[in-house]
Amino acid sequence: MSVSEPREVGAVDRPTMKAMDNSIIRTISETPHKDIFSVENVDFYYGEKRALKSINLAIAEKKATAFIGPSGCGKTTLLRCFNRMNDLILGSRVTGQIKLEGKNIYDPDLDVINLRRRVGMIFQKWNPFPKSIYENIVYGLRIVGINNRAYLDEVVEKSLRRAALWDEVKDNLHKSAADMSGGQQQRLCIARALAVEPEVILMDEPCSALDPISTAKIEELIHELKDTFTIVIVTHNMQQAARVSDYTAFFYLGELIEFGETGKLFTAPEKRQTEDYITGRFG
Amino acid sequence: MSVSEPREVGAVDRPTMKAMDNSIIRTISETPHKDIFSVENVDFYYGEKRALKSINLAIAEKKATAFIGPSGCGKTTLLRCFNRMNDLILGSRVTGQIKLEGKNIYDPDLDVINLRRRVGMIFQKWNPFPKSIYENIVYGLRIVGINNRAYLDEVVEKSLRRAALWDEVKDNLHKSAADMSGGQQQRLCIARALAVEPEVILMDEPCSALDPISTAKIEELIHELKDTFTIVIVTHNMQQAARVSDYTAFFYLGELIEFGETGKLFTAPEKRQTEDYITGRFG
Amino acid sequence: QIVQIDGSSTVFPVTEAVAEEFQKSKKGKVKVTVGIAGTGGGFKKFCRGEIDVSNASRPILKSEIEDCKKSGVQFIELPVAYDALTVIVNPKNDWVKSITVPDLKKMWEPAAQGKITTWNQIRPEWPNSPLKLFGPGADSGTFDYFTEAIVGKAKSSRGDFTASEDDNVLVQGVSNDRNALGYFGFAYYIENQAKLKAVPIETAKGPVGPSAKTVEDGTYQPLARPIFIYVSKKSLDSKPEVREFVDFYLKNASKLVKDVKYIALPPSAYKIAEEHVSKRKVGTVFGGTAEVGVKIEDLMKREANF
Amino acid sequence: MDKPSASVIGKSIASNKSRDQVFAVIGLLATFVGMLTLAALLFDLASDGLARIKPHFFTSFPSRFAGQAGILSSWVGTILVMIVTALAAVPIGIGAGVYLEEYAPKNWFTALIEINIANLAGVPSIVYGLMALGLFVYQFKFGQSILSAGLTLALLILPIIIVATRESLRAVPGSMREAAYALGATKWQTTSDHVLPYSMGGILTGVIIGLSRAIGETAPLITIGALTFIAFLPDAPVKAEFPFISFEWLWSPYSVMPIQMFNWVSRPQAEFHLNAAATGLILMAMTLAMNAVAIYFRYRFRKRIKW
Amino acid sequence: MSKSEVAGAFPDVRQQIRAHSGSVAARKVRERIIEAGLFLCAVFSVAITVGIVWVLVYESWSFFRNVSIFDFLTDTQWTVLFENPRYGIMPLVTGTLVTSMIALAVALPLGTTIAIYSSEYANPTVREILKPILELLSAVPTVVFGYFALLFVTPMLQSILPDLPGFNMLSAGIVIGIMIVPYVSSLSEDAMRAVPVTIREGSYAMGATRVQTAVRVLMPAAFSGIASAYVLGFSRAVGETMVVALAAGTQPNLTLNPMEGAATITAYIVQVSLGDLPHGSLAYQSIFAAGLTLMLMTLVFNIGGYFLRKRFREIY
Ligand SMILES: Nc1ncnc2c1ncn2[C@@H]1O[C@H](COP(=O)(O)OP(=O)(O)OP(=O)(O)O)[C@@H](O)[C@H]1O
Ligand SMILES: Nc1ncnc2c1ncn2[C@@H]1O[C@H](COP(=O)(O)OP(=O)(O)OP(=O)(O)O)[C@@H](O)[C@H]1O
Ligand SMILES: [Mg+2]
Ligand SMILES: [Mg+2]
Repeated sequence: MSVSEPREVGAVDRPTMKAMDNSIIRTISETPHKDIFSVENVDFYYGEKRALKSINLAIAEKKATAFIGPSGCGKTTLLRCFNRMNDLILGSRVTGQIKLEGKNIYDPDLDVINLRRRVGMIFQKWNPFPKSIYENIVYGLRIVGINNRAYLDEVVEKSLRRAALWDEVKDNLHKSAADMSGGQQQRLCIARALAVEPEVILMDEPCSALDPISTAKIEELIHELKDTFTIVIVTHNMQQAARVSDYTAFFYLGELIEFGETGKLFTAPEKRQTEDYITGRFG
Repeated sequence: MSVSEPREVGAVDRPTMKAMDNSIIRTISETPHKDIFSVENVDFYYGEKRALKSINLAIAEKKATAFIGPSGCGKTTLLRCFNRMNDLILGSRVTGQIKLEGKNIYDPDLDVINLRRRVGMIFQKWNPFPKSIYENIVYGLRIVGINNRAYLDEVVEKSLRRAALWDEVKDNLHKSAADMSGGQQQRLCIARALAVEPEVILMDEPCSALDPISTAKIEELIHELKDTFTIVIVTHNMQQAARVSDYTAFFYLGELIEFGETGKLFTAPEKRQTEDYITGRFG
Repeated sequence: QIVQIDGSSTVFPVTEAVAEEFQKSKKGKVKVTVGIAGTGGGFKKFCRGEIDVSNASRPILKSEIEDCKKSGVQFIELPVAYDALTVIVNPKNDWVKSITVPDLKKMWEPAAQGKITTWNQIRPEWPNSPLKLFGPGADSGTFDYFTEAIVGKAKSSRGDFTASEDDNVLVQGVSNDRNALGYFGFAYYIENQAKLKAVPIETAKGPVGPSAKTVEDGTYQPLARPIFIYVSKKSLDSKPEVREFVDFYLKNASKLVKDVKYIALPPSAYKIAEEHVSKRKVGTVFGGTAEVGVKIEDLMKREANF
Repeated sequence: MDKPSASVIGKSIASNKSRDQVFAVIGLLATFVGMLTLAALLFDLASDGLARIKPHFFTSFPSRFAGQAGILSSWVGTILVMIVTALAAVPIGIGAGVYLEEYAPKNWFTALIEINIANLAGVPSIVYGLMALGLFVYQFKFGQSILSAGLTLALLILPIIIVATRESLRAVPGSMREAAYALGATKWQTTSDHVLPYSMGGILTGVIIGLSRAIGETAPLITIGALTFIAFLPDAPVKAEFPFISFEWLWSPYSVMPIQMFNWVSRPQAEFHLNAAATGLILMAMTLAMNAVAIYFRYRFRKRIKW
Repeated sequence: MSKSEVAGAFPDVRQQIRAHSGSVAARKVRERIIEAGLFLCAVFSVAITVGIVWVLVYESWSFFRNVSIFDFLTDTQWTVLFENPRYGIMPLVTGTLVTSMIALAVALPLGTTIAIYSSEYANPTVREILKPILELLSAVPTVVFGYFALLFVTPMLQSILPDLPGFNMLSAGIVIGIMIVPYVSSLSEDAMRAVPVTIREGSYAMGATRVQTAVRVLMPAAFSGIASAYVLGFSRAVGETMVVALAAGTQPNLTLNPMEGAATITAYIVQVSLGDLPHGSLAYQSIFAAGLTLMLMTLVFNIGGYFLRKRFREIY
């Protein structure tokens, strides 16, 4: 398999993190950009199984960061740490710190609801509510008590347009989300996450069920969103990673192998494993 | 989005079906290849909604046929007709005929169990059973009364190897399938479908959650399988369609727009819509 | 204005009939409620002072008297009707013409358990067919009375008979089995005469079958027993409606008891009872233990001298 | 190890198929056994009791004459008692189920509670009566009232509702919870907006079965003082004068239909048995009516929710 | 879709949300209150347990001061109400076990079959009608069931088994079994239908038949719910009173032969508590000892059920 050349991304002067000595905690101050999240020495366990091994990285604000790596390497696991979604998994455990604007999100006094409102998520396996399309999208607003119909209508339309779904469903907003095709459901979930305009959006393979056109639109969306949102995206599509992200992290078997500015990582990876992976020589 | 050149597929002399006059039923005998499935004038309704409109096409035996088209165009719907999976959807209705080796599979006297054994399926939204990995794979064998442990072990290993999952799970065959990553679950579902060696395998975006390496392996697998199996694959990845399939069908809004030999369809599509779609100029 | 009554389900039909008529005569100004918590349950509530009247199918027992004493509840004991425990067999049973108390004892005493299993063990002329016994459950007053009367000691009975709480079930059992013998309240026999045959008890004066007449004249012995209501003195004193109800009860009992197929006491008995009420004669004539074979006559005498 | 031959598999499939067919017949038969029993029971009751079901049967109080006797006090009592029962058992049962399944930490203590609740379902109803007698009637001084009765039956069916609630909540896929949490929903919002609605079908089944059980109970109510003869009705819940609503009826003495029925069956006169049959028939009709709302909503929920 | 369309005059959702969100403290308080309310509901059910155990233990205590536990457990006769009382609980225990086992032997296969049938075979309309109708079975007053057993089932059985006595555990057990069918069928069916449809589809796509899908995929996936249905059914069977009292007789009988009559613990309890015995007597207290025994018996089963459920539960 060949991977096409990554498109040049805005050259940001940001030191590539080294994976091999990731026991050394790099401070955020090293970077000229503001980091919104910093992951410090994070280990994650599903029961006995250690799914993440001393991860250290930082997510830059209003940039897109891509997580890549072979299936099962821990991308989803790490992503779900950012909004503490993993709290829901019985028997799981996280050590180390993940700081959102300097504050450890695993602090007992941190308000996890607030965290999740600020950090939205699109799941790998799309999960619309068995409600109408409309209710799916406005849910995030309803729960804070916004019930103004006109306003909600506006948000629904805007969100669906952003997710490139509006034209397909505009006449059927009140039909059940379960009666949609896979790709439509996935876009609905994107729209649902966008509707509340979180500060950070975690996207776990948001385009896996999308056709090239929808994919292109979502990628375009990501570009636009970067003005106001921070994006973390897991993708298996190297071109996509290259196209949309400013930074890329490559994971392998639960370890962060390499992390750096996307252009650099794709053109001149420092690690042999990274190079092998992105060129498809791997495994 | 740019679509790379499709790889040359074995040039098969097969007339391209015309979408616009698909009210004319083409007979299978026109083609030099044996067709295993022939779809004749099929309409599909979800309640009132007509999701497929007079579809006519044929699936060649021991070839791979790809279904492409924008999200929501009816690919999954048609795919699910081949093994009558849509029977399970309440209020749905199919008209027209789908013939498996000349016999209409919607005939009341057709045995749907047998049909489904002959026509395996990998679902768009991966759906492992909440059982162990091992039990997931041997399920199709157990239900026909095969319980010989040694034989099952053999099948499990072989299927997992084919699905490029063996190395990752070989030590954990008895852990729950729910405790796997998305990509692993998807490959498990591939392995599960392969384990019973159906004659036709319907794959609904089998690689959507897979990294490039796994994807490459699955594509390789498809190539191998073509010696003995017929494959129908839905994919959003044009390169993939081009790489693995012998024939490609392009759908749009429930209609079959163009159907033909893959090389031709990708290089010289007859319809403007097709061309727009595969070159990403669409929408 | 409520008269609260609870207790035995055996007495219930009588009290219900009275309550019904009483309410009618009062045009609904006084309310009467009747429950069926069982004689034991009735006395429990009665002795806690929760109800005004307790229906009882047996005399109050020592422990219950104690309870009443503890909470200061004084009671007036009023026999209101007679019930004739009736020994019955299947109509197809053509060998039993009458039966003696010793015969019954032989069948029912504890020693019979597992040993007396055929009819001819009772009397050789009876057939060698299995003897199937039916009777009320061991928690019932009827059982206590029957055992006392026949075996000589309350609760002293063989255990291997078919027992049921519901006399209709016994009716079913006996009417379906040619070899069956059972006993239960008179009313159940009266209502099911087509399906059952009552067995006369042999006495000095020859065989006597159960009937209103034989009970009244005291010849049906020893299986006739009185049933009672117990009235709280405090309620009588403080609640005029209770007083009225009891008076009404005793005045109309004769007729109403017959309505519900129980056996009425002679009119004089109700007179004596009325006297007891007006004189507030508290206590029991039974001394807190069960007694059998108390003929109406004896009972009246006792009551009169009380 | 050789691959099983196609013919072996073919045979196996054929036998599976016939098993499938056979099961279709067995399933139908099983369903018929249930339905037939019900039909037999209904027919039996109807053949005895149908003739008794006349307007005056509903408007008369008990009487010593079977022909004049009616079930006025008991059907009113049954309705009022069931109102109390439903109002107490349904919210508490669902609440407890939600707490135990969604909120409580999963440890040995909750395990203990879980086992205990299932265990409560097996406690003979009369024991509830004995406990309620001490608790409601004497301790709380509710007396021998509709309130005591309703609460007693509520206790009795609580385990059924709790267990059904827990199991239905458990069946909601975790991904639904995750989706809600990820949008910043609180635990209660997630539960009330998603988990509960999606599991309502099963919860309502618990409610239906529980209430059906409660409506037919006799023994515990007799223990706590239900009456058999009562020729007046509880206070009306609505009044002509201010404040229009009255809760006096809660403290009223009462009878309920199963007790009336129980009493009539054990009477010697056959005519009373007919009354009992009629009462049984009406009781079942009432159960169906009482459950109709729940059945309707369950139907709606079950139809709507799919994932 | 143009860029302006996406980024255009979009109502400031973040601001709106912030404006509406209210204080975190208030929200937390609200959540706390709700949690506390729910907690109280749960505590309530625990309190009932405590209450019941207390009632049983307290009264049994006086009973066991007069009767040795050893006799209670080993004596083979229960003649508490007779002249020379013997206090061996075993006959009541066997009566309870036999009738409940027969009931389960009827209800579990029947109920499960109906559940599978209506979940996988019956068409949706039939299913939705069937369900409430069958549930009506649990609303039939138990007295009616009792007479049904005695007057209908027993004679019917007698025509097959001529030696069957009029009171027998077999017919009582069968009728209880039918009575608890809706517990098993309705709750199991709910559990099976709650399994996500994708999993069901997975099985059908493998060429599984409907029974196979139900038995091999749905039932394991819904195991927790089905096991709970069974446990509830069992508990109900064990706790049932009227049917056994009417149809199995009230005579304690140490036997495992279903063709004989026998008393169960519940039949004994109801009989005594509504009977003519003076309350507070030893015989009266014996019902609490019997009740406690029953509670411990079900406890053993329920603990078993709990661990089974825990062991076999499948998560999707
Ligand atoms: N269960 C259903 N009920 C009603 N309409 C449905 C249902 N499933 C799909 N549809 C509609 O049918 C059309 C075709 O759906 P289908 O799933 O076949 O699309 P698809 O080509 O597979 O799309 P995708 O690439 O997004 O998976 C869509 O418009 C969809 O909204
Ligand atoms: N719930 C779970 N319990 C136990 N192990 C889990 C669980 N979820 C994931 N794992 C394991 O943790 C590892 C990392 O999983 P994760 O889902 O993070 O992978 P991923 O990088 O997202 O892979 P994919 O690309 O396939 O989605 C995998 O080996 C997986 O088997
Ligand atoms: Mg993942
Ligand atoms: Mg699809």
